[in-house]
Amino acid sequence: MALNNIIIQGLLSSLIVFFLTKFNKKVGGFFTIIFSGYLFFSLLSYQNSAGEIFDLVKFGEFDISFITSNYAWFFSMILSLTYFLVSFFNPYWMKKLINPAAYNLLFMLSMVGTLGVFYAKDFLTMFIFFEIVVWASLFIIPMGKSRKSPIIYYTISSIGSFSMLYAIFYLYNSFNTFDIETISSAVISNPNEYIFVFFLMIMAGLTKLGIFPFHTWLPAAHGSAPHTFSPVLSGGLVKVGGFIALIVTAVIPSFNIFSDHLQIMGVPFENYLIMVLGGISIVVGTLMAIKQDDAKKLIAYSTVSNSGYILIGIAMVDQVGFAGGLMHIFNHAMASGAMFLSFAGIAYRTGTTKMSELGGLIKRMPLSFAAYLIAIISLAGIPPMSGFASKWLIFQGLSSNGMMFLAFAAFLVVLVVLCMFSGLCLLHF
Amino acid sequence: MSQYLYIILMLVGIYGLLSQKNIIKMIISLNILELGLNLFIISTGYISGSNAPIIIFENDTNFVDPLPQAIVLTAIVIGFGVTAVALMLARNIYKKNGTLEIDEIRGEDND
Amino acid sequence: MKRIIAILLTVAVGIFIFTGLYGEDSDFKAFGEKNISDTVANSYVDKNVDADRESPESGSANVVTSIVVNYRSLDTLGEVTVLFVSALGVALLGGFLKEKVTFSVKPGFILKNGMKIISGIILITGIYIFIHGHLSPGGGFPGGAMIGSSFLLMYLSDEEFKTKITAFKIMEGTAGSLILIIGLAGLSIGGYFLYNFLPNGNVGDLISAGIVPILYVLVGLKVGSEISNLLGNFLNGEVE
Amino acid sequence: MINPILLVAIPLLAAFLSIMVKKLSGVFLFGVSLFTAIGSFFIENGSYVIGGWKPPFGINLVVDDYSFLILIIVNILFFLTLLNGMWDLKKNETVLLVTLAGVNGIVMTGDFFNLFVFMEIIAISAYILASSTEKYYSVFKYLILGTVGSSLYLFGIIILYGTAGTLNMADLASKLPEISNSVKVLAFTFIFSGLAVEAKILPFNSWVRGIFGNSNTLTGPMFSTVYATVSAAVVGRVFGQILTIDTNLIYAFITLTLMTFIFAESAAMASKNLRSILTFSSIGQAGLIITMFLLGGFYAALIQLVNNAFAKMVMFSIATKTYSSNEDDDIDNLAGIFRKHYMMGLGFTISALSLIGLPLFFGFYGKINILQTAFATNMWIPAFILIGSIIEGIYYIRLLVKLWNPGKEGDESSEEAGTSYTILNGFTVSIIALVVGAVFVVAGITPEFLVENIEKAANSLGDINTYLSSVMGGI
Repeated sequence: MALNNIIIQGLLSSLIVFFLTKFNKKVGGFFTIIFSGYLFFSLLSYQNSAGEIFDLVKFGEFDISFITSNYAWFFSMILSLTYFLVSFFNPYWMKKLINPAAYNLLFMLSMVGTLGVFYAKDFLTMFIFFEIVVWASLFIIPMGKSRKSPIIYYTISSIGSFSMLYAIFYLYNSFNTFDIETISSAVISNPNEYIFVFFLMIMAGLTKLGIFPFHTWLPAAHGSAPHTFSPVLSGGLVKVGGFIALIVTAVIPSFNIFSDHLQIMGVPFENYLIMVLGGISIVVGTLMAIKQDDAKKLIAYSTVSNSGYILIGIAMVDQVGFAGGLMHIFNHAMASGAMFLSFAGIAYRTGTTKMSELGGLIKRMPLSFAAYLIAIISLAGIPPMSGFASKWLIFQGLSSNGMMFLAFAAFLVVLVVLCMFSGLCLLHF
Repeated sequence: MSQYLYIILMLVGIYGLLSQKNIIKMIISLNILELGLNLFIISTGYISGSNAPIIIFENDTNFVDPLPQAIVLTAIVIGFGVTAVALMLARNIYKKNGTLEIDEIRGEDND
Repeated sequence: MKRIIAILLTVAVGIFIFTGLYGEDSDFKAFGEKNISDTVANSYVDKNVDADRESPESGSANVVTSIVVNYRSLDTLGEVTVLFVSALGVALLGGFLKEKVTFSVKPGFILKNGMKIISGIILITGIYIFIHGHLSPGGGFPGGAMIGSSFLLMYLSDEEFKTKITAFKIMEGTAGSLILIIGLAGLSIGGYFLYNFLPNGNVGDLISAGIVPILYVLVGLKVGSEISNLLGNFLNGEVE
Repeated sequence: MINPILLVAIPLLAAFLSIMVKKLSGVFLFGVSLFTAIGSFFIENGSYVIGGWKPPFGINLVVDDYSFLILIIVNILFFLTLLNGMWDLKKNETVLLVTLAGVNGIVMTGDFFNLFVFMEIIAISAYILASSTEKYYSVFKYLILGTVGSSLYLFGIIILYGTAGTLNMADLASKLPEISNSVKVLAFTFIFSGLAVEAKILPFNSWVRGIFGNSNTLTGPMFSTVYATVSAAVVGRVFGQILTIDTNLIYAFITLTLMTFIFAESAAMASKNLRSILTFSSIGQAGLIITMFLLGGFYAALIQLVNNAFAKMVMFSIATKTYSSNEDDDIDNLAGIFRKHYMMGLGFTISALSLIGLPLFFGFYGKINILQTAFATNMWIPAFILIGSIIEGIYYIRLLVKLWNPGKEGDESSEEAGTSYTILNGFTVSIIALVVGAVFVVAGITPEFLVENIEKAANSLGDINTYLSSVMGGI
């Protein structure tokens, strides 16, 4: 199935599902499952195809086109898997929502939007689909508990996306193209101009990932979003930020562009600065998570700390750490998705996600508690789980470059997560 | 010469608008501004040593520039129309707020 | 405090104007030294704007009237609309007041009887002025203002005097529509809106200059009825 | 192929006739407005002369691609405004006919003084329309500022006449190089300040809050779309094409317009009721459009002009309709009103998102071009524009989230927690909202069909010599 037909079908299906849910709620819910499944399996075929170009539509004098690549395939796999698994919750959750038709429409739009971001050939297409993801997810959050959190979410993410827009047009003004390949080759020639663009572009990644200075929206938005959309928000949409960070640091070879700049422990100072931010957000995320009473806010803060891990992995230029970072993206997507979904189940039955009111749950809902337990262990990085593998790789990368401070910060956090986990268990017995 | 006077007249009108508090005084200073402007327009058309543009003898065409006079004719009547509407507004303001001092008129922006 | 800012601002604007206009490198024509040949008005005066028109192009002795009604006739149309809208506005705004205006000073004997004599004379001179608009100075607007002032005298002299307002409305409406109908006739006959399709005759006598006198009479009637209607609305305060 | 002068003459004739037959004036109004809306499609480009006198001596109406586009937009907007404001006509039919004539005249006129006369016609009829909401002091402030503005404008063109000896736009454009610099700076500043009052630029827009803020279903859409489009189009014509100004004067004007954009957006952030938010947003958008015209980015300016006009048409008609049915437009009391009026809510949301410039909507295409033009001049202007549009995005999203989701801050948004208000007789408004919403979405994805005649208009505004040859060489 050609990529652009998939995107077009996605956009049309979001309209279809809107009218379908208007007609009958259950049928709309099932349609989302079917379509996200179809999307997941049709994307499987793009595993090793790289460089195939599909153009969607001519937008004025620019054209919107896609290009397949293996890192884009990897990210789109994670995203469509998360959407597919989460959409199983949709049919049961329809009657609880105030506006199910709009929910399904925006759900599908954000799914298609993320695909557009990953497979974008030029920065303009990436920005268009990035903004579609932003405003699609924006109108779902107020269907949950709070009316203020979508505004904080939009403010911070628009600061990020508009600085990216500024950078894109700055590049367009100097290189007269939006295309990522030509820009990455053209930028090598004048590195110090690229510093300015690098920091502006990575801003979009940082705001979406919820890194330290921009993390305030994450607990507010994930905590108060409708229960079935929080897993998509924290599992999926945070990874879009990761993807942009990847584009800026790895696809456009930031290491050899900044190779002659000031080196701190063998890493250019720009990347090091990003890693320090990642480290801080790990510590901040975990410390804030401890004192949370609402479970969803607790998981949201753990997302902040884990996206800190991801950022360190991606920004690190060492081969091992980079692999660890990418793997952690997958682990975190699955783990936080599982945690949020288990709490969605709990909220479906009991109506509340406050841990203080959930004492002794293990007897009544053993299965969801088991899933929650496994997810916690994997996130904490305990040996048998995959979380351990990715964290260990990141530690290898960090320690091999001699960045002991960051390694220590990451290790400290593992201890804190352990005691968080023990606190949770006490509650449940 | 007299053109300086007309510009000063306009400046008096502008000063009046900026400083006056009473609505009627503001309308008067608006008229002073327009008076100064109209006189200035006429003065741009003046050519020393020529007379009014009415053709009495066929060949004598040593006239003043007639175009500013045509423009002033229109500008005066526009000033008249605006002042008529302004005075009617002032009357309605007085009827509604009981005062013509703009400080005492309580703010009515989308109350 | 507000006054000081106002003074400063006015002085600043004044200096800005004076240096701009009368500075050394400004070529704004000084008062009186301008010669007419380098302005557009030169061909208005010599009446040779359009070669293929027959000899006395605009035919009217008063060059200003030829500009106002013939060369730049859209300005006058706009002008008449401005007055029409402000008269209408005063009528609409007047609706807010609902009560009749009473004079604090009752009209005295001299005013009452003097009015009977003078207002007739003012009316006649007003009509004379806008009929001879294309010959003597003045024209539609000054003539109309005079008619208005004669009616003002009538209003001031006694309070019960109230002309039938609709009379002015109908005169105003017909005069305005006639102006436009003549304009559209010019469009159909000569191909241009407000085209002077009547013969010009020779400069100086009463029946000359094509549609110019007709238009100016209609303008005078319209302006006269509008101003008196306007004053009527000011005094009586209720909408017709 | 009708003669464009009919677009001015027919409404005037209808106005003069309608004061005699009061009962028929409503029929006159809708008939003539429909005539001009359809007639404006059938005008041919060219320079049409009044009274048969060649341009530098007589007055001419210029219809090139630019004024052709503006005419179509303005007449369609006028007809839509009449449809929305039917209930609030309040005996203003004749004044509206005169406004229609003035609006058509000011777009087409090729003479500076004629532009002043038409500007005055529009201004006076605006004072009368605005006073139908009986907020006389705000109308008085508008009148004072409007008259001062037009007097300064007249002073500017008289200075130019004093030096160049002509009032015709084309003639003056060709004579501009000979005029000395100090006179040019003086005249252009006064002309710009004269036009800035109606175009709502910073030092002269203190009247906008009072007039737009208290507008009813007729004056709200009328001022925010028809008047806004016309005033921006006039600035585009005068400062975009005819009076080419040197760079340091442009930068002076641009600081004014950009400050207008930023201050207006931040003021909108702070305001709490629906109409004043839209008021400040209109001022901000006007500042942005005028900046684009001054920078020479006509294509971006025109797209933003069209986008702003139709988006404001939908938003202001809904806002004033809610005010007229509930006498209160405070956002907190209106929370969740779109749950009751789904179609209106949809149209409002799409217009708001398109105004912010989010993808999948027409506004995004405008924003791309705005950034391209801004980057061509220098690095700071795009930064200001982006900051302004972030602020604009924030208060629009806050507005939309509150109007869609009833319910207090803490608890789930549920059905019955909504507002008690409803919007009465909003059928035409929801139809217009849906049509405009559909156009925005379709144009957002493939903007070709809407944009290529905007492109022709921008090009015709760009090159002055076709304008000169069509006017000077004209009949």
